[in-house]
Amino acid sequence: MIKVKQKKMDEEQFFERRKAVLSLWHTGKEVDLEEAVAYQKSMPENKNFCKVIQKLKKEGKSVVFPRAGTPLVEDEIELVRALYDAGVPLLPCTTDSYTRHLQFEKVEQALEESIKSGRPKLNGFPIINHGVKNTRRVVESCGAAFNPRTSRLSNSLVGEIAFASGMTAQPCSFFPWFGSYDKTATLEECIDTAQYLARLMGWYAEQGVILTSDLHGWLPNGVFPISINVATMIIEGLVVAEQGVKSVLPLVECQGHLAQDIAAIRVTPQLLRRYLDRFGYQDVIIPGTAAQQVPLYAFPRDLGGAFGYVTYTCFVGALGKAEVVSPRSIDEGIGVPTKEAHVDTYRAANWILNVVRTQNIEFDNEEIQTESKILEAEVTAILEAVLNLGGGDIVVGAIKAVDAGVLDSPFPLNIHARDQVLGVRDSQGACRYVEFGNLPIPEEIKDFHREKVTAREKAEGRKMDYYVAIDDFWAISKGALVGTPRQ
Amino acid sequence: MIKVKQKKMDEEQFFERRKAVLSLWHTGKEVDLEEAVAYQKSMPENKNFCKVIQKLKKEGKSVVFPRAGTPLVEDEIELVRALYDAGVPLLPCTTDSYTRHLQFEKVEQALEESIKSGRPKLNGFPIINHGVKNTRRVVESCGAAFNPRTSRLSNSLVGEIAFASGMTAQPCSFFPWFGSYDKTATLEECIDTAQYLARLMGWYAEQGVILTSDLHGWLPNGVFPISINVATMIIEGLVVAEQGVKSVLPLVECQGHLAQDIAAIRVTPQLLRRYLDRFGYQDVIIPGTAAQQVPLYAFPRDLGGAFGYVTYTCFVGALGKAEVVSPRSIDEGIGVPTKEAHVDTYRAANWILNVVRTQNIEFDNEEIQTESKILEAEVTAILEAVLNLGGGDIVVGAIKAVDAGVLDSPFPLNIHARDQVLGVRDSQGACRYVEFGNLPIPEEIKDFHREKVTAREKAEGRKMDYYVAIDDFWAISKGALVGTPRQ
Amino acid sequence: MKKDKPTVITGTIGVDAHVIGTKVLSRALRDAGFNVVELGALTPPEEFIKAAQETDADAMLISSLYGMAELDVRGFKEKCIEAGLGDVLLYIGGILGVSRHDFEEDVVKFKALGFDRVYPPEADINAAIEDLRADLRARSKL
Amino acid sequence: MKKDKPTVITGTIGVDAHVIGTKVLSRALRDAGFNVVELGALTPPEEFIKAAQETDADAMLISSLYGMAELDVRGFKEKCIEAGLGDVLLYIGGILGVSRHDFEEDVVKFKALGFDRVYPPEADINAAIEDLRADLRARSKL
Ligand code: B12
Ligand code: B12
Repeated sequence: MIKVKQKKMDEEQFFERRKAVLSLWHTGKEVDLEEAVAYQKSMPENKNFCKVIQKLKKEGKSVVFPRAGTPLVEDEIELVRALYDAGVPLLPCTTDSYTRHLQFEKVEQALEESIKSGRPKLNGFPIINHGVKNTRRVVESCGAAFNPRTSRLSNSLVGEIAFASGMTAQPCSFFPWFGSYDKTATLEECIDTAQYLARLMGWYAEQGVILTSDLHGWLPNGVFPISINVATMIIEGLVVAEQGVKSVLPLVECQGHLAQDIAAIRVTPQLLRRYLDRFGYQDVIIPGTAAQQVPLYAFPRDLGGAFGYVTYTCFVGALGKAEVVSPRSIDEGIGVPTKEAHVDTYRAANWILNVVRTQNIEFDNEEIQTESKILEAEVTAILEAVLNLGGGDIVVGAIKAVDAGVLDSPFPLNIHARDQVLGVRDSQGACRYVEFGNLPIPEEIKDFHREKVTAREKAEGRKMDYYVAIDDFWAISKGALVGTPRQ
Repeated sequence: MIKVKQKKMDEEQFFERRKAVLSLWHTGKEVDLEEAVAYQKSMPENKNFCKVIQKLKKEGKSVVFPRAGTPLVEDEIELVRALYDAGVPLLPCTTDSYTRHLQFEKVEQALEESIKSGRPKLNGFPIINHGVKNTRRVVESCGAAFNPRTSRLSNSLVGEIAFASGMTAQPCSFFPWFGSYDKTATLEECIDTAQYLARLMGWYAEQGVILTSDLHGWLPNGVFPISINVATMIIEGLVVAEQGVKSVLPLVECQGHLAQDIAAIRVTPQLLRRYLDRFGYQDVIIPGTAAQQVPLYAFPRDLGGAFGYVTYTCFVGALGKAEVVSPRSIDEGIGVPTKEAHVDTYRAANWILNVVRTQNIEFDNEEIQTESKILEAEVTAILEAVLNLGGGDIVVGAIKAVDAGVLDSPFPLNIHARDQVLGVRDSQGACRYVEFGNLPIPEEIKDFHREKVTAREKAEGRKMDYYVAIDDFWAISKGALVGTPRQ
Repeated sequence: MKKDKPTVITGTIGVDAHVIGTKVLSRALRDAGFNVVELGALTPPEEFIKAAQETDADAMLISSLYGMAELDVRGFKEKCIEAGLGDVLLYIGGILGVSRHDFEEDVVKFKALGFDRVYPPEADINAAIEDLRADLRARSKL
Repeated sequence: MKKDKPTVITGTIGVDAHVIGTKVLSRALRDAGFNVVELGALTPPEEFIKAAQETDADAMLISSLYGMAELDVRGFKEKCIEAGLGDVLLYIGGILGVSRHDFEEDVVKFKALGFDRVYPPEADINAAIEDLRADLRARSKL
């Protein structure tokens, strides 16, 4: 029996749940909602994620949104300042893995060891252990708008502390949790968790503070067409809108094929708008579009390759006129990036974004048109199938769709996913389906994919299967878009 | 009285001049033409510049052609091997400045000091001092095809030694000498020098060895529309073709505005072909097109900016489908690049070239069309004016055109250039004329430039003059395309 | 005891969610003829031990990408010994530290923590499978 | 002797062809009210000395970008003294060494070679002009 529905949580129920959330760790006590609203309202526009992006859109600019977090407050301040000074007006606050799993005692221990050894022993900023007062110091240390990144278990408390500390955005994306971070949680549980944070953001919105939820969708854990990701992103958008979120930012995963990536950057916000409007969320703002370097492929470990991949993504994002571009750092394949690696990365990224956007380049061609049509048709078919399954309730539909394999993605971490689908690149590097599983892709579009896959099969004289998918997965780290057999 | 004409040197005269060339330094004695032809013919196709590029064209690939030279033979071997292993099949051999000025004794001294101090004391490879035997060791040390780079005074002897050592290309470009390297030489002297090397390459061609001359044209010493550069490149092509050169490679200077750069990459070889054919050089091959990062602008000195600029140029070159792309190294703004800097640069470049060319992206838009038309109209107008001045003789015409300012370029080093022209960028970063001097640009095209310049004038509220030209000159090194006033 | 089809345990340890590598590794081991008990991502150390006991495993091939492996495997070898698994081969691979560092440091560190073999990022799995066969043969288990 | 319009010599020394910087510098000096004798690129040391003698110059602002300045200016200060120009200020700027190196090394090196001031790559010319004024004032030449 599916209990979670597409329905706004009533205030009472919300505040009841809230008690449990805040009691997860003692810093929960530092959150005072009234005071937090006042604090939020006292902040200038450059601290608000939504407003910063709206302004970028108006001015036709693109900026970098990186990924960064380091355990100690003073180091984190140094890091965010360095990034801000390197021209980054939107900053994340990436939490560490222990925080993500509510292992706060372990965090304390690791913080101590980090101090002692002079080396970071956590892979992010433990915002919950640091609490509101300390986190405000980070937020106030530079002129950027902040957006914390964490995963399911800690999402609610991280949000409480982040917003009270002056951060103004946070993903309520339940599909990445399901597909990539949480092994045993059901989609229903993931949605339930996301609804809490969305309701909290809705509450802030009722008090006049617009917080933004960036939407991620089910990450394609491998080389895989982007339509499942976009469809699930739209599902997330509808779910958070129902809870009262007033600003959503679609985050488009760039997988390296320029025509596909530009098509996705253009089509995704259009489709998101269409579905938001259809269900009555006309007042939800889409301040802009974020294009991100898909966080999944093995990254080049050599300096040249790393800069090649980073700048390429920025080039695609800027040609697509995304307001926000998120490349990985040049240290992605190596480990948590050093401050210098961050700065060098974002300097390169800004060089590209600035130079490309100045030119206001119009870029369109047949491939982009084709990929746009394919993407739109696939996403629409998937969403309609989901709505059908749910009898009009998108939440119920999504939960059933995952069970039925109508929503599916390769290499999932979660034990409840079907894992019956697979993608490879075609000879030009576009992502195509080889195994459709139960995905409700229209037959003529399936034929399109089959044709492309067959063409590569012929060109390379080998079957397009799991092994090719793995070769393609490694390609980008080896300086290519299309994989070749590994020796 | 102009003595140099567009006329093939007769063999006798050529061999007479040759004596003087070879006697410039004792290693001239090492050149044995018969043996050199046999040596050239014994080399595989991958050693021939022309053939390598023809193959790239057929396969739809782009490769990097870097710039590199270090004084000691063993270091040079290490360097070219590292580059070749990083995926660079076309290699330069950049000579040092003393070689360029025939100061061979100083070279000897600097070589000794380089050995003693363990640090390079010359900014390139002194090919003349090293002679044929040593240089062959470099050529044979890896699978690349070689192309030496030097300047006027040493051009003839460098060519003699290079071709005898198995190198298969060399610029006979007299305009860069005139505009950027040689302070007092007249254009006539420069052409006279170039004709010698072209005649030598013609001689090799008669024996069945195709050597390639890359054409550079008058470098725009600053932000300046590319038409003078393209027109003078075509003049160079006609001049070397007359001397018997059978393969010419246009080298297009990318100045950072995508539509202009792509237009130039496309239009230049077309126009070159048209003029070669018109004057009867139908058998001269244009194996492909080289796109190079203009070697003139101050380069970003920070690692991120340097990679940004390098990779950007590679995108543009790859989108333009140039077979050869020449970025500067990431150390460009710092000093002669280290081996590591070279390798990192070309890894990044190859990442981009490979990924972009795999996709076979069709890219066209209104701006590219417009810039193509403007460029074609300007180049044609300039060339017709030059031919008129010369009464049909392109050499005579070019010499008179420089005197008349019909050929002119800003910031020339040469005292004989008029220096009455100036360029700035428009608000989108395209290069436009502000001072036309005596350039024979058609009136309606002048209006086009004026409009664009006025638009920027209005947008920025300042006059577009010399100071803006300087700001624009520095822009790219500061992470922008369009300059802002320096504090 | 010699086995036709040795049993190996795979998974990422602790709260590491990077599942792709261990999935790929597991399939390769299966293709190479091993009996693979695939625990997947986010596997607590205790579960590795339990699985090894239950399946009489010959080796554990542990992955960790997220940089915090050191904290996760402290005392693991000792617990294995306590559980009577002193003889089970322990391999670990992935990205074993946070931030830029020298892989050789990892080798020293994790060998001291009781691992038989330590693999660098992007390790070649075919070579690793050869190592495994050699080690099993040396212990007369193959 | 105090002058209204001090005379300065500019140019790149030796066989350095990088003319743009010295052109820009010359124009800025002129804009700032100096009398500029612009020798342009590729100027042999002897020519600098000749020009300074002929124009009774107060300073030479020498550029070198191509990395071989050290070899070009060896003995230059001594020749200036011989020529009775011991009192003429000597400035140098540009890219003073080949390949990556620390600018502080250049300062030490070129000061030892007799230069009064040494400027890093991309030096701010307005600041340099201020330096020049201060140095001239200190010598009661402005
Ligand atoms: C994909 C990815 C993700 C995906 C994971 C999807 C999934 N569920 O699997 C997502 C987006 C969810 C993710 C999340 C996070 N990630 Co992550 N991620 C990556 C990335 C890009 C690639 C990893 C990968 O899949 N490689 C490809 C697979 C096939 O290779 P592999 O895992 O290396 O395994 C191969 C070999 O190494 C070998 N091998 C592996 N294990 C073993 C064991 C043995 C015994 C042997 C013999 C061989 C062997 O065989 C495998 C097959 O060939 C890497 C960076 C990189 N390497 O490029 C970062 C990276 C691992 N992630 C990192 C981090 C910090 C995180 C997060 C904490 C925060 C965040 N960035 O969101 C969370 C962590 C969540 C958690 N609790 O663990 C860091 C780790 C930092 C460090 N070690 O210093 C990295 C290095 C990125 C970075 N530079 O910051 N990540
Ligand atoms: C443009 C350029 C060229 C053009 C020059 C055109 C011309 N005739 O002027 C061309 C293409 C011809 C060229 C040729 C060569 N170049 Co070149 N070139 C450059 C480049 C890209 C920019 C130089 C420039 O014009 N900067 C802009 C001007 C406005 O700035 P500036 O000269 O630095 O001057 C400013 C300040 O420094 C200051 N300043 C300068 N001098 C002084 C003096 C004083 C007293 C003061 C106070 C201030 C001051 O004021 C100026 C105005 O703001 C540089 C790399 C870079 N820096 O990005 C390489 C560079 C200088 N070139 C280099 C080399 C090696 C060469 C060549 C030998 C080989 C080659 N690459 O072709 C030949 C040399 C020919 C020769 N005989 O000298 C190297 C030098 C290596 C080193 N030092 O280790 C560099 C650094 C590139 C590299 N990394 O390899 N080059």
